[in-house]
Amino acid sequence: MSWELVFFAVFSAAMLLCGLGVVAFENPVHSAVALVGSFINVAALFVMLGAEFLGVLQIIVYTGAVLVLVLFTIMLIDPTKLPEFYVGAPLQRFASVVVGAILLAEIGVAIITRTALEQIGPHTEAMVQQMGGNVQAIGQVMLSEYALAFEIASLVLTVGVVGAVVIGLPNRMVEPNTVTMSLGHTRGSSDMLAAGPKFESPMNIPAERYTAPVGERTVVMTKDPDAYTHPGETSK
Amino acid sequence: MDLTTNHFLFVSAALFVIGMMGVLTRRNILIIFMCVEMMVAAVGITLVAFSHETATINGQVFFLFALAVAAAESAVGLAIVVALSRQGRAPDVEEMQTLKN
Amino acid sequence: MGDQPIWITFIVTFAIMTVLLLSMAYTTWYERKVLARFQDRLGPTRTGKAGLMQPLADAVKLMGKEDLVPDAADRNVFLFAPLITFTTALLSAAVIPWGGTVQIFGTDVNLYPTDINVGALFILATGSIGVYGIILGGWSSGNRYSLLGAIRSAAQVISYELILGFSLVGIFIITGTMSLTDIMFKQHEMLSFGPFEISNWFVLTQPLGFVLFVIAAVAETNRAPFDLPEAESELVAGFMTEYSAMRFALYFLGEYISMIIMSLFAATLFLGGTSGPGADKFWGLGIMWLVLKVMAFLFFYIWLRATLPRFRFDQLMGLAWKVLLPLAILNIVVTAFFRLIGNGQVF
Amino acid sequence: MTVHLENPDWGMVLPQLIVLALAIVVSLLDAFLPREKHFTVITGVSLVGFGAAIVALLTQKGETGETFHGLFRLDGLSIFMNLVILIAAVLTVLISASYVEYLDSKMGTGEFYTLVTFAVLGAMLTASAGDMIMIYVGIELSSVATYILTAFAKRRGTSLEGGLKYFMLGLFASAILLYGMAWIYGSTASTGLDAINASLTATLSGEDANAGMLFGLLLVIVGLGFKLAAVPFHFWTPDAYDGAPTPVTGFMSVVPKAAAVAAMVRMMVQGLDALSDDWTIVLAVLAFVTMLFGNVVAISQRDVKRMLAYSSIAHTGYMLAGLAAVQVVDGVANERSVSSVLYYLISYAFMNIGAFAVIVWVQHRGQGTGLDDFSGLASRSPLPALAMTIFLVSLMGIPPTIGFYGKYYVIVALLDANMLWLAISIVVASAISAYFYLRVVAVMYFQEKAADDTDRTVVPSTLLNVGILVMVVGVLALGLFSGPIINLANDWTNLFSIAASAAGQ
Repeated sequence: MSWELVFFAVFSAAMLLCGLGVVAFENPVHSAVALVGSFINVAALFVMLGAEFLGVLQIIVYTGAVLVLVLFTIMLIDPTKLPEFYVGAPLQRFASVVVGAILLAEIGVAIITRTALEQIGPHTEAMVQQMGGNVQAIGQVMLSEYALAFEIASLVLTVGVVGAVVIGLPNRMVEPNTVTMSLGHTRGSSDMLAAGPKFESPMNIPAERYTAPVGERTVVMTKDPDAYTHPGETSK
Repeated sequence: MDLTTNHFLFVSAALFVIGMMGVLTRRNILIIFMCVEMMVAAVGITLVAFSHETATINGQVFFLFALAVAAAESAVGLAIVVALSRQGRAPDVEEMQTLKN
Repeated sequence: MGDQPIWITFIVTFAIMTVLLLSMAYTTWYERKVLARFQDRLGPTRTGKAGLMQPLADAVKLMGKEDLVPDAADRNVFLFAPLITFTTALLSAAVIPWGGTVQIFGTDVNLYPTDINVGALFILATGSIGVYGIILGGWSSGNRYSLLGAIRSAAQVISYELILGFSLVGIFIITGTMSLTDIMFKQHEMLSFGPFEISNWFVLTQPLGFVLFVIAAVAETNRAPFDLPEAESELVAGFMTEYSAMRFALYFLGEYISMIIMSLFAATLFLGGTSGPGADKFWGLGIMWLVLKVMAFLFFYIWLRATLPRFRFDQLMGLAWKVLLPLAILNIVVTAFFRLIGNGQVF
Repeated sequence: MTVHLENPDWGMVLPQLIVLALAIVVSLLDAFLPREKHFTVITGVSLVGFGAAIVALLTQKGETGETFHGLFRLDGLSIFMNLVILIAAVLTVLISASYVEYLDSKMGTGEFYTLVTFAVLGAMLTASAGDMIMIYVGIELSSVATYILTAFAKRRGTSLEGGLKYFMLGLFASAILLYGMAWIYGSTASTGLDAINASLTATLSGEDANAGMLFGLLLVIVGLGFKLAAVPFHFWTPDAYDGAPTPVTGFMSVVPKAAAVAAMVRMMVQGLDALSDDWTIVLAVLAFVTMLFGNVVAISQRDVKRMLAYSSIAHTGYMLAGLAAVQVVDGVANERSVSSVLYYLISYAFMNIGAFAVIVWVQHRGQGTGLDDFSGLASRSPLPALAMTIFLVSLMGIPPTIGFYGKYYVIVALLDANMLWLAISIVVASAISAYFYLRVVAVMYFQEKAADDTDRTVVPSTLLNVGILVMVVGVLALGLFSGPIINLANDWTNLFSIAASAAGQ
């Protein structure tokens, strides 16, 4: 038994246990932490396979960016609104385990019975070393053979940014929940601030779902009430 | 016993199936999202293992693209979750039934 | 650079760890002393000569205190979080070279724990795991101030890690490698301008990259003037509010050790690492130069803390995305352009 | 170490470049133009841009070739698919302009068109892909943009909800697709479709395919099945279609679906040709289940938009049936099969976007999308009712509309391939579908609306009217001239298979 096998066993066991943790933990934060552990072990497996660039990127991109965003979202959402742990009906839970086991068995059969290709490609370990290492080899292939796909991946990222801004930003047209009126201002009596939907819904959806909720009005008086001039009235 | 590609393929298949079971059983959208990311990572192990076996670097490049795409998608998905939570709704699959007839 | 028996690597690693942990303790002393001079005080004087035993006294005090866990806390995560920051900060020292391969008692010894192909990215990666210590610590405390500090920190570290990574791309373009050892030895070469010869330090060819790196490094370690996650005046120490005793010390020391690592990183990448007069002849001199450079950086860190007021959060994010990121991209484009001229592919 | 890039043939990618330029111009206009000019300028620029792309595409007619190291292919399939996608894009712009500007809480016009353009670009690139990585990246570009478009009316909870469901299942599908592609890559050591084909032909040569290969094939079918909304991978479809803004529903029922069909054709016919005995049977079963399920469930729907969502599932089934008719005998594929799918797609673009356009028109009059909102439409406004009738009749597949010819060619291709049972089930499924399509027609013509519930707001909808007119003409005229179109499709698929076999050798 070689040292490699021992390392492999340790990393993959940790990875799978953490993966099970992601599925099993009640608390989404705990799941996220388990996922971090799983991804670090995935990165270790990448390094074992001679893909150290991907290993590091896996950590930087997934654990450093994507999962931090997930944690961010979990923290921004009111935790009391997060659902209780509940895995469907027991039947569904059981069925999913059975389906998973069957699928795993199928993949296992596929793995055992598959035949590895005999001819070998250009990027053997010696060749990669000669190119300067894993990073250089990936760079050469990615920016020559896959240049077009590289550009399109950048477009996907652009679309992602546009989408996150379009959907994630709070809607500027929504009225604030509390409208502060001043009695000394004509706006106080204007129908601009009337409650309720501002336009009629073109769909058969209840209006209260269609427009954002309009909060109660708070009347803030900075001076003695008698000191205000009401529109259309002479001052008292 | 030596370490072969099949070892890595088995492990990645197991991780893939665990992620899939998570998607099928959990209700919290964020956890489902994390499980899908786990499936993508499992695919990464498969790709890199094949890349190692066939001595072509294309598999690693493939996973690099998958990584970029997954990052972009996660931004979109989390933005939708945030927008939903802003409407005072929990990210719960079972609760998403206003659309059912 | 060659293979060596694993026990030598163990010894080297152990030595580096010891040096790091000791220097981490003494950085606290250094900061107090320097800060005191800035404020026209003396700093610690009672414990030992010139207060040299102060770190020891602090350690005894912190270890003797009660380790409090708040009721509202998520206990496991709360206990676990400080370890993440501390270990990841230590881990990133693994790729930093303290010299090349030298002869000690007739044996070849590599003066670095490991030389991986993606060393520079490795440090960024460990830094990005280190964030979890802060986020999880803040979240698990069950305290609003801590959570705010954690969220601020997440936003800050993600933004500035981008700048940190981008500021290094210029060096990668020039050297064509990401291995820290290779980058360091590239800087041992001499540039000659007529009669003058100067070391090819990348601070000379990448001045903009260096400035961006320093700013991002300060922000990445949550130091003043970017110490918003732990702002005492607004967030009562942010994510560390609920921590006490040794766990508090772990956060505290994690911050200092990442300062040291960032200084080492900056010295290796931009200031020639161990290069300096006489360094090629005797390796001990090289290590001395490196230590001097790190000391200068640490002094700069403390100087910043003593002089600059804290940023506002929107200013911090605006600085990262609206000023530093475009500058970093400009730096990359210009460097790539010069590289192409050097290759004769433009004209 | 220097890498010298081969200069690509920019002429081949001209239509895609025009669409990319359009996306950039639209997003810049959105940022720098005063808000009140957005509607006219951006709509105009989009129409001109897509028109220019169509013109550039038509100049490429008959050319073949590949560039970008084989990542991009120009052949009959790519030209026809790109044409369908661009036509669908133009129709979408026509029907969505006024909706985006005035309805559904006034969405941002510039962002909307930027995303539509990017989705179109992704679909076009998928149709021209010559490599699995290109298929993946292109299909994701089109999907990500469509997720956002689905959730675009973010003040409406249903829109976000539909978007989230679409997003989650899309993500799940791409993970499965990716796993399948990984297995195919592992069995052939290549990501290029031609290289995969060559490697497969070499390794198989009479033997059975190995298990890894078949597993990859199955996973790819499942992943693309999700994107295509084939049963049993369809559960996102009704909610996403129902929640999305109506013009987006029309768009996403055609463009991402066209991209998925293109990916299917590329992967199956071009790459995994040698395994066609295995995948045709899977596709045939999928097609059968899909069309029956879609039509049967559509019967119980009381909402026209949702009904059309289920009917679009059924139409996916017809397309899959066309694809299942590819039977490779002695290395020669049944060429009518792919061309029948292409013809079906173009007919589907006209009639389905048309039906959604009429729903948009009704929404412009302040009505909803329920069956009740359509009652008495014929007496109030006879022309839209007539248009809706034409579209529904076409969806049903009654001559002389374009929909009839679409189904006709699929059935002919199936009969060629000796798949009589599937051909019969198409006829049966169409007969079932007549019930719910005709119910809408009956409601429009023979029911009266309650007096107090009259049309409320009237929003200007000139472009929409033009769009509906164009589609009515298209549905009728293209049906009458179906012979030339199917010949064109045949020619182009011949070109495609010639190019494929030339590259394969």
